[in-house]
Amino acid sequence: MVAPNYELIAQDGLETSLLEVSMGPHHPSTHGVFRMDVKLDGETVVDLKPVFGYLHRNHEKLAENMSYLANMPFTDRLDYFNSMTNNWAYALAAEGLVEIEVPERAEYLRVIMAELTRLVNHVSLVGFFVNDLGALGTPLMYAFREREKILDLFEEASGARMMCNYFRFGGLRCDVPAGWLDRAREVVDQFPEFLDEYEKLLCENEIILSRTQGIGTLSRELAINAGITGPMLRASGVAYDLRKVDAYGIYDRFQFRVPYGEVGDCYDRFMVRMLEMRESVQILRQALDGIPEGEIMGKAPRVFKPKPAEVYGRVEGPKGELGFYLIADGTPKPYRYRVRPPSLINLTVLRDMCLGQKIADAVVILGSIDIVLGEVDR
Amino acid sequence: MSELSHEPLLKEFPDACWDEAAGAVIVPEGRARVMAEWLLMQGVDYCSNVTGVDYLEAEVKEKITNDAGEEETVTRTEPGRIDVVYHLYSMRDQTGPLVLKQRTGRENAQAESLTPVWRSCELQEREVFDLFGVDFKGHPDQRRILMWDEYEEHPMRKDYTEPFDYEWEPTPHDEILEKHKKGKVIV
Amino acid sequence: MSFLGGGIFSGMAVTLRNFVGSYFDPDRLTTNDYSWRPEGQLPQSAGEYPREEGEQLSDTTTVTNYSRNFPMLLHDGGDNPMDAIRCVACQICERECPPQCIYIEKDYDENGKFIKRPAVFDIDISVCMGCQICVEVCPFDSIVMNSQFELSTPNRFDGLLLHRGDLLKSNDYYHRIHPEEAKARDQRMAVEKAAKEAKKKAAAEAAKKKAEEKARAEAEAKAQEETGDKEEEAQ
Amino acid sequence: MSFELVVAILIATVPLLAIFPSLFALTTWLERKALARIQNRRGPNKVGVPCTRIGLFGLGQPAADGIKMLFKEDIVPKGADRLFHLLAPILALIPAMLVLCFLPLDFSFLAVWDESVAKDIKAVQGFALDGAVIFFFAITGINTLSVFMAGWASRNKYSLLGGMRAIAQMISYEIPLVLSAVVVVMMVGSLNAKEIADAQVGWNWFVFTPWGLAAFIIFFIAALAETNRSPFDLPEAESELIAGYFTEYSGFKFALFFLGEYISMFAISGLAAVLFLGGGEGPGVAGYPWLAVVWFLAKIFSLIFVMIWLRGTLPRLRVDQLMAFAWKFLLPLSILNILVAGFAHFIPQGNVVAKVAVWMVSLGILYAAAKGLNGLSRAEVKPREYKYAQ
Repeated sequence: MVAPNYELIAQDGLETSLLEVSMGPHHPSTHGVFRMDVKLDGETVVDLKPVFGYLHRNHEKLAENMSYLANMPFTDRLDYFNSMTNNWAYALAAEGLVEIEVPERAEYLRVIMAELTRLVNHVSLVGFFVNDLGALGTPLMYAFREREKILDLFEEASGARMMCNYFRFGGLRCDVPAGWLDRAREVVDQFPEFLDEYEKLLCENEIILSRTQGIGTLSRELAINAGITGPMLRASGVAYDLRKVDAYGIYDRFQFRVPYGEVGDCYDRFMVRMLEMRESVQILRQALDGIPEGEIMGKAPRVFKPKPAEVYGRVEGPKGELGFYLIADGTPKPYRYRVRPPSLINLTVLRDMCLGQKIADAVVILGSIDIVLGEVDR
Repeated sequence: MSELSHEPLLKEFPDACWDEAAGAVIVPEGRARVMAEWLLMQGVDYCSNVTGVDYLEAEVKEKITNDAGEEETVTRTEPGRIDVVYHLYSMRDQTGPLVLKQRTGRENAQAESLTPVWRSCELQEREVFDLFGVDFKGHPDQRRILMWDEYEEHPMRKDYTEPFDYEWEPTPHDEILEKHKKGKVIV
Repeated sequence: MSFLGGGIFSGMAVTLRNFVGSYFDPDRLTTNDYSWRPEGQLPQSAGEYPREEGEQLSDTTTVTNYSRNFPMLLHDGGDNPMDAIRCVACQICERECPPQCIYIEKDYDENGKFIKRPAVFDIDISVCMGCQICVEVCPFDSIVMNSQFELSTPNRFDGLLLHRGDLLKSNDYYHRIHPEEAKARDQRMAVEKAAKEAKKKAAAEAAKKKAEEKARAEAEAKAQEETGDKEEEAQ
Repeated sequence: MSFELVVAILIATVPLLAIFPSLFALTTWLERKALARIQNRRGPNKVGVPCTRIGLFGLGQPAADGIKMLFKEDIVPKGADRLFHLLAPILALIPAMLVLCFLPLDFSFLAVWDESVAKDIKAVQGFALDGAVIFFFAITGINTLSVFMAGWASRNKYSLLGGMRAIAQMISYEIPLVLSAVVVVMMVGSLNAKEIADAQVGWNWFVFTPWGLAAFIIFFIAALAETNRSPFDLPEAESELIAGYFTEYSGFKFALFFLGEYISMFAISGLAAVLFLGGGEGPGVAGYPWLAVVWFLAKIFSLIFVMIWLRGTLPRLRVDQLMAFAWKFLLPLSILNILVAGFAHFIPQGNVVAKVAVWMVSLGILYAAAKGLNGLSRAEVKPREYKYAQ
């Protein structure tokens, strides 16, 4: 909590003072309208204060004035990179309120969509991260080239590329069109080739290695205590993955491994994401092999009007644990609707990681946390 | 994931009570910090979610059996309150969730901050302070987080009314809103 | 710091391969060039951009068969689309619309009697977010998603408020832009209609049967009465 | 001053002033196109002949950019030092243009009608100056001042940080840059650019010697830093300092900065070509003197392409790493290279075996030194192995 006792250089006849820089809300590498009030001694960060709220639209209040179903499209807009997993988390929570059996095919499609989303998120995150390191967008453009193929799949299935609004309580909105699974398989089969190229470009580059190793180290204890989740937690050495722990949906049917780091610096966070993409490809292959024919929508009530209850549903989103806390009071609107945003809570430790580093590293550390301001501010 | 039982907690703290309907442990006033520290010792190391829930003053009708043995319906006024809800998990044992609720009145809402125990509460308790107006005792850095510092109200409270919109401009959408206000039902 | 290692050179090899590859392998290119392709090679005749001033919104501007943009209203052919409009102004979509961008008024004839169609059906596309909830809740399959995207207009208030006339599209148009979805929807509607008619028929038969039974019972009762009378008379 | 002399001066200077600014336009196009293709984009391809749909591969883009820059509003921040804010881009351009005259571009072939004019041209051209190389370094040093003026006068914290970084960086990298050039000067025994180029006639380019190769690599790296090119573009680091020292510049002042930057890129690539790549030397030069200009420009452009390629591949260094790299790695290595060059010069290289031996030994010494310095100057970084939980 307390800043390390940073002695200013104050020798005889030489007085220096701190330089306060307000980075943001409009800054190329704050990933949106986010502000960091940074105090610098030369180039070294002495103090850092994150400032939130520029994108606040009180999503939770909106949801409390809206029916359960009508709120589904708004969950897309939380973390606009991963609308599918956001939808799933909300659907999972709402299915806890009313017992609905989700059909087999829908469960498989949910896994496929969620893992494709994870690929989209991680691949573009790595691009943005290397951009923050100062590359001129080359890795980002390669990432977007692959992301485009997956977004095309999303568009075919749901009609929209990013704001998919595809999941429903008890299943999915519509089945995928004919031939979609073959096209998906083609994309998935090509993906490891791209990953090889990407790793060749980035993972052994000396500049990236020396810029990221030992920077922004987050200890295991602090990571757990500060509620860090997702790849960031795993980079700090805790192999805690809700797909394994909760095994929601049908994740217990797939063989996959959870990579984790030991040091917990920016390089670990970057590499854990690279390795997770390979595991996602494994899950996708198994899911595309095993998907059965059948219904995609369970027996959901036409008007969703759950009995009074409280439920907390969470999924392993690409950025961390995405939870939805719902309180139903017997009306068609939720009494209380709460999003547990992984991006916001992962920012808790931003200051701890940045203190004593260079200002260029502060940008890199922020990039490695992987935030989306739509979710931080809600 | 296996369940994290609340029984040991109730045994250790007999004054805490168990709310069956919500599946939550209601924390007695002024004991939250102690309970949290005890839970941390027991391996509940991960506080996932912190939030507030606002309940307005409500008239509750309930059937009771009076002294004469007859059933009658009594209208009782339940005072308004704010719950601060904590969802706790254990990463060590991979168990959870355990739900803690701190109850406080709507006026001068106060609760004990659990940030010294779990750092993950830091930003979320700030958010509850900002949107619900709950004052967290012992929070190291309690400021508004989402609304700006000069803002005075707490938008997530149920009786919050929107201020005059000084950025209003005529759009076709406003006619629609107008129509809804005239008594059209918004589900 | 040093460059003593293969990492930088292998990275440069990757970029060089992409540099050369982008000239030979069109799959590598991230961006698609739509506007400069000769006519006919576009996905489906995308409208000339920019449009002349005052020109109507171009009709078929579809990117793929699956994309959705803003809703439209369906009618079943005919010269006067208002006669065959499917919408009955039930206002379910208006209630369910998350950003509340739909505005419906019911239509009445001169006697003040409600005729089942909307007098006003406006969608404010500056607010609409294309979420497709209205399509799902509509029990009459009358509102579906359009994929027209050339909607830019010089007037940001009225220009972005689509009226009933702008929204009405024929079912053929729907088949043209979303063939698979339209086919599935028509099939489902046919099945539902058949089921409904069967139900109606069954109900009518049941009613008929009931009426017959009633009539027979009445006749029997009458007969009994008559016989009773006769007996009385006989006595 | 005779009429012939005036003509000679004009012929010696006008082509320089005409070629390089127009090459600047071409280079911006080349850079955008090459970067785009590296990133699998198309790059500029729409702007060609105005009012038609003829794209010309986007070659009209630089002209369009220039026109846009001219018409943009010139904004000076409130509280900025207006005079220095105005002077900085001008000061960035002048030394860059000045040093161009030291490139051995011999335009005497243009004066076909009169031998004496051709002789005059040779006499007045800048590279005929005896201290050309020293003059070059002296004048490029002024660039630092313009960067700092821009950073200071903008009254912007990002600009100030950028200016601070620029000074530290440019001063540090000037030393390895000069020391690696010293090797060539030592070998030729002259500071005259023309003589240096002439010493390499007949494929005896200095880059084909062990010390020349090492010096060329050091020179190129230092040149990247001198001209603020990636991966040493810290003064204008986009991801943390927005645009560094020219954050507050817009319109034509911004364009002048750009022009100055690109022209100093030409200048320093030209110097590299003179020192290590034989200047205008190339096949067919003996018969057609104008080919020398073509070859020289071709060498400059291939060096610039490598710069663009690096920019498309590499991320940026950090400030402390950048300084450590200059002082702890490049500087000792370039000093060692001077020693190696001296020894290699005095070993007789009559036969192939001796040549190979000199190559092996010199490169071995340099490589070992580089390896050792590398260990000294930074913590060990290497790819890691990762574990998986089931």
